[in-house]
Amino acid sequence: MPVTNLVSFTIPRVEVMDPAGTVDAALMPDLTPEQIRELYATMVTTRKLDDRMLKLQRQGRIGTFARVLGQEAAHIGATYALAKEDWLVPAFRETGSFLLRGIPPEKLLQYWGGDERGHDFPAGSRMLPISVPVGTHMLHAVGIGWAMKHNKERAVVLTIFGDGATSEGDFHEAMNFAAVFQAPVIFLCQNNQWAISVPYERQTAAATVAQKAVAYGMPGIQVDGNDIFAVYRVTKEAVERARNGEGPTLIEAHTYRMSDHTTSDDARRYRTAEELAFWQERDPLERLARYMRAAGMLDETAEAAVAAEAEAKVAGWVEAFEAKPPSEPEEIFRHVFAEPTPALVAQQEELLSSLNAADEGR
Amino acid sequence: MPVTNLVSFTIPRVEVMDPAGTVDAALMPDLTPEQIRELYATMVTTRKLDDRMLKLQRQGRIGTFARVLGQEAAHIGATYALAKEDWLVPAFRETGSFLLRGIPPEKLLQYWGGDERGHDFPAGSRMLPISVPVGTHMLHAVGIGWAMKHNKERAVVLTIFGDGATSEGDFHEAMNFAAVFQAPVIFLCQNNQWAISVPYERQTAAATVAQKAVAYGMPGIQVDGNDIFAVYRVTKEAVERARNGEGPTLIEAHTYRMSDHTTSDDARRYRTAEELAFWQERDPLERLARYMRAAGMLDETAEAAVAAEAEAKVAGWVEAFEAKPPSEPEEIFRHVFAEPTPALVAQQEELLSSLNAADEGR
Amino acid sequence: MANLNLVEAVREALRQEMEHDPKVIVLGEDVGRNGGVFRVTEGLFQQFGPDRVVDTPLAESGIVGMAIGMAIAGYRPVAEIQFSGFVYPAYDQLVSHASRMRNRSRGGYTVPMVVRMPYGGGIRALEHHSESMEAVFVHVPGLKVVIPSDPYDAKGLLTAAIRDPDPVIFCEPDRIYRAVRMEVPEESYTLPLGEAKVVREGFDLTLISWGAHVRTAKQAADHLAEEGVYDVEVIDVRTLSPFDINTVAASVVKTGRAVVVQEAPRTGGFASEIATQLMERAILQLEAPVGRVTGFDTIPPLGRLEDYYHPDVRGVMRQIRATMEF
Amino acid sequence: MANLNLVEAVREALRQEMEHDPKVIVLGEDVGRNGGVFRVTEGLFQQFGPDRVVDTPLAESGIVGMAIGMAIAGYRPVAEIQFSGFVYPAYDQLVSHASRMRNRSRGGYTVPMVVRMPYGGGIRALEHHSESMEAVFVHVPGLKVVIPSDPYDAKGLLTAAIRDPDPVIFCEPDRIYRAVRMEVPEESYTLPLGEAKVVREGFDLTLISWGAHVRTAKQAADHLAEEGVYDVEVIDVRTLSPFDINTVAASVVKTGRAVVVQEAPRTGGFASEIATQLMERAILQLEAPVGRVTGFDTIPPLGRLEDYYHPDVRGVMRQIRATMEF
Ligand SMILES: Cc1ncc(C[n+]2csc(CCOP(=O)(O)OP(=O)(O)O)c2C)c(N)n1
Ligand SMILES: Cc1ncc(C[n+]2csc(CCOP(=O)(O)OP(=O)(O)O)c2C)c(N)n1
Ligand SMILES: [Mg+2]
Ligand SMILES: [Mg+2]
Repeated sequence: MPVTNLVSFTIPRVEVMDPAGTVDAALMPDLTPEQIRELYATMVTTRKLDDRMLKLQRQGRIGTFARVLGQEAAHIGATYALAKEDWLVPAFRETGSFLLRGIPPEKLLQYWGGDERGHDFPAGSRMLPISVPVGTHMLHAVGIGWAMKHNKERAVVLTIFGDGATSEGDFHEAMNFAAVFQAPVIFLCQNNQWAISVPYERQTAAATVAQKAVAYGMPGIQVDGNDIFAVYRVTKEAVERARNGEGPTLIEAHTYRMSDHTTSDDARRYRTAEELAFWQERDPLERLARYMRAAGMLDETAEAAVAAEAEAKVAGWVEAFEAKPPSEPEEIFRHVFAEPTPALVAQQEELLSSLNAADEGR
Repeated sequence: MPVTNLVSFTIPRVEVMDPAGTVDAALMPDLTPEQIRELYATMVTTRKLDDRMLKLQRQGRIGTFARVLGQEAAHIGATYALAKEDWLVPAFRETGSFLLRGIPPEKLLQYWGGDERGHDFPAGSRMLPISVPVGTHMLHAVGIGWAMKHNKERAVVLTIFGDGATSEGDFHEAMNFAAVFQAPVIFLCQNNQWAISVPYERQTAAATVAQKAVAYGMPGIQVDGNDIFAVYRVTKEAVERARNGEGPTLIEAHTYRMSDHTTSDDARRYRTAEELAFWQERDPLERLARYMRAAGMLDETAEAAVAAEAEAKVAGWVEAFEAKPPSEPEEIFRHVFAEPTPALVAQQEELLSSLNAADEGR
Repeated sequence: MANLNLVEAVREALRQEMEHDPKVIVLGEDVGRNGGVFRVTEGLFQQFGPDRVVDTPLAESGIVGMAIGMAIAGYRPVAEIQFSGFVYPAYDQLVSHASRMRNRSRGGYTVPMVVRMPYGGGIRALEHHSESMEAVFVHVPGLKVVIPSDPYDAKGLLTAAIRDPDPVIFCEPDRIYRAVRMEVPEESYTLPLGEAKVVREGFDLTLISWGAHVRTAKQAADHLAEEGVYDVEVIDVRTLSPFDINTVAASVVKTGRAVVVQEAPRTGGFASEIATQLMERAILQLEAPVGRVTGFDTIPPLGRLEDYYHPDVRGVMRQIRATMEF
Repeated sequence: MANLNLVEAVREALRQEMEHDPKVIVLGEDVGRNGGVFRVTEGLFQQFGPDRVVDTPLAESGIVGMAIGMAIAGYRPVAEIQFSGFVYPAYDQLVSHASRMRNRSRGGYTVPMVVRMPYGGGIRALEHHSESMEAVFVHVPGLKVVIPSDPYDAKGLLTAAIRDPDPVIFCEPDRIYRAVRMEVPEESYTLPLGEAKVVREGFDLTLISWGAHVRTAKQAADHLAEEGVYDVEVIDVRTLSPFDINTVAASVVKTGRAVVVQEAPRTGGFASEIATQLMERAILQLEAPVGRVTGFDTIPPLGRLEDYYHPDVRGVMRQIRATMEF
């Protein structure tokens, strides 16, 4: 009788490609060279866009935004595991996912540029807008997942969030609801080791994010988040399980935020150059390039071509962004409700007539 | 490299006394016969009080309240592990804990009777008032625990809550904060299998509440909650760890709510008679009595004496409760702030003068 | 016609909307097998099954957050919060997401969701079971707030709320859940959100309320009429957001005086918004300041002192006299 | 005297209170090593160490809930919420516990806690970083709400808030964090909670505001004075709860007219409460309805349209003229 072992759990970690770019053939996911090239191009383009956005921000052409430098494998690898009918419910550090989900990237620039029209996504994109309140959006993923299941649609939902987000109560409620309702949701934590200035060890006393799945009776797994093959493989498996009615999964992509938190932050205030250097050696993009070079999929010419194409795309997006007409003041009132209330109609009238009055000098 | 096992966890269950009252000597906690008698008397008195409160409620002399029938071992065993300087942060189903913490029980009647003066506890009782919003009070325990540690007081905090409470975001935040700050807090879940009409399996997909500790890097342990020796032992160990600076523990006391949820509920709407019967056989009070009888600590005379003493006490409390003078209307304004604001002074004046006017017929 | 109380009228609206639209889903704590702690959803679980009447874990933010996702994906969730005093954990989801998803996505994603909750005091309940904090929802752009005062309105307004393309907070005054019965059409019908109702005509003063205290107001008006002193017009606001100032102001232009009855704490309650808008619209017709009969700026007391806290007929009559004699 | 901006004044108050009382603890997200995202707590971690300046996990309900416990146990926690738009997860702890622990325990347990937060728009920030929802705190019995408008007040009011025996919501208008510098006494001082301040005397109209828009109001008043048209009295409310109606009403009795400037959405904002109380106190002296210059009942727009949303000097002048010409 006395002390018995009730239940036991083990949390695995999956790595497919080491920092030198060598892969474990047994674990290598089923990706065609074409697909690998697409992943690579997406990562390159994402990084170029990220760089360009930093410049735009420094020039005052867009506002504060969250860079993704170093996290390309984590969110791109995961997003790539989705089918078109699947949903993506992002946080705010998933620039690469926008590219994969077919959101015109000039819209992303427009949004970070302080214009909410950037969030007017093409119909059917099945990607929710950026969600700023940390940790709150995973519940929406659960509701959508519940709906997909109820609808018998076989579509799944991927939701992405940071390590800091795991501390919010809504993370807990989302995980618990997903498990209780066996909703087809993949919870992908980009554990980039920092929530602004708070390091992982002060965010939680748990050795891993993945083990938080135990609390919900859900599978939890850690993956090398700078290894795009591993991320893709593990996410794809979770997607398939969810699609087959086997419920949700928590994936911890163990990665690193190589940039400041946002363009308003200065990470040197709270972390060491050594730490950064350690992770720079594990750069996910360079790692994939090493693999591709060894596999004969990438030579200097191809590398330059991908880079040039990415540059050109980014330049085109910036141009398209800057060509957007300015927003009209009425835009403020346009989407409060489906039908504006009488008060809103009156207030819009008030604004417009005051602007007219101002034009007329009074 | 590939798939490695990162971390492993095992959740133990502790039982000391079986339903027949036979104990495992190796695990039997260090309790004098005196103490065992005290525990027994507290359980008996709690049950009598609970019964009497039901009658008072049916007679309209108190309002809706939460019975504790079947859960006496869980909360009494745990509370008994505290020293006087330790804190108790209860939910609303811990009648026995009031007795052990020295809160005059007529106050409990007064509170459930709709008079907040029942919550005016004796100075230094270090027990917080009943907390109705489910799952919210554990954070207060963490704050108090943080304070005890900061103060170098070596006092610990026991907080008690139900299985339903584990679904609230605040449970998660409390557990996480406690672990990050290594606060001396014991989280005791009275898993009574139901949250009103929602059974444990629909509350969470986790096989045990205890395993939720894994998410926070905290020890988690399940205990037979109808076995007062096991509950006491496990809690006492957690108390000692906390007191020695070894941080928080989650304890799941696996028990059963033998009554309706509250006096407003009818459990027959959602659960079977068989289930109830199963648990009635595991009644915690009868189990302790069996042990004591076998150990020669309880015979019919002693049993009757304890019962009579309990009856007398309860009768005294009811009398004391009914002798309380009615509350004055000013009581509404008395404790909004330390100093009433001018608006409150004016509003109280308004109320009193309207009552005077009413007395004078207008 | 059926003779229904407010609980039954709400249930009828839910049942008919669930029959009418397979996307309508009821979810919340104990709403399923148990039929809700006030028995509002009784029988729905049996009729529609556990996939349409969903018992959830005990987590209000979870309930509302999940409902937001369901709504985005094309469902019409009707979430129940067990008491309005427990809605605060969901306040973030309501303010930060439900109310702004349409705006954030420029109309791409919308949240046609209803959050129902028993509301208000007067039932000798435990702490947190007697709150009337409607004002903290009315102030949130992008939320609608509806509070019915009788079974007929409850059915029509809830049906409209469920069909509304935007999120609606639907407060049900539990004090009158079973207090009144009235004839309610058996067939489904809607009442527009955003229209106040004149429930009693009069010429001397406009008495404005919503929820349970429309009854208090009517009783006060009736008493004064019986006494032959004042002829009071009573208006039921019904939807606090959008607020129908036109109906209210037209009445006050006619009567020249107004009193608002509100159970919520005085400071920052919706009565203040009404008073302010009346001043803006009708200061020249106002012969006295708009009177307020409200709860105090205190925690609502437990049962023993509760009656001192709530507006009552005598208090309303007293304020009417004061406003008339100003 | 030291020449400080608002950030520095708040920091000075924190530092001096921490020196003065070892029970004062600063906690929140990034308040420690990083010194807060606005650098308000810069240097405190270095001076007082990680046990007094506590970086917490990312969870607002956790921060406030834990602070409540600390306060109950005899500490004086000063919690920072990174932006007021992220306080909603903590709303339940504030409404259900912080505000009522004293009442619930009949004075046995109290919550001498301050919750500080950058507040309001005007800094071209992301979504949820421009909110002014003070009204949802003002309506909660048992909470105090303080919003300073300049460095001198910020220091004195925060010091008073920390010493106050009850929970205080302290909103810091980030728009003016660094906009003004002024002479601030080096030594510690308190300003009473519950006293409004006449910041400019005048006879024609009373212009009432709080936080960042006291500045807008003063500028409007100055313009009108320069133009020689109207002599406007400007009042800074400073503490919305408790609200000093006496000072405000006395001014309006003198001027006969009032305009309130508020950044928050119009419906249900604190301006409505002020207008209502003014009507109650001074209807016979009011020569026009109390005017409101407010945000719209919309989601605060992102940076590009933000200026259309906020009250500005021209809009305030326009409303003053309208109220004068009524
Ligand atoms: C509810 C809430 N609190 C605080 C913030 C401010 N904030 C923005 S991002 C951030 C850190 C997020 O950390 P993490 O979840 O690890 O994501 P990361 O930024 O590392 O991608 C904070 C505190 C917020 N946006 N929402
Ligand atoms: C936040 C909140 N939501 C809902 C309720 C209503 N309610 C009171 S007790 C209860 C069930 C609690 O279940 P559990 O935590 O298991 O405790 P038990 O009643 O079984 O002791 C509910 C839903 C509440 N009091 N607080
Ligand atoms: Mg992070
Ligand atoms: Mg339970």
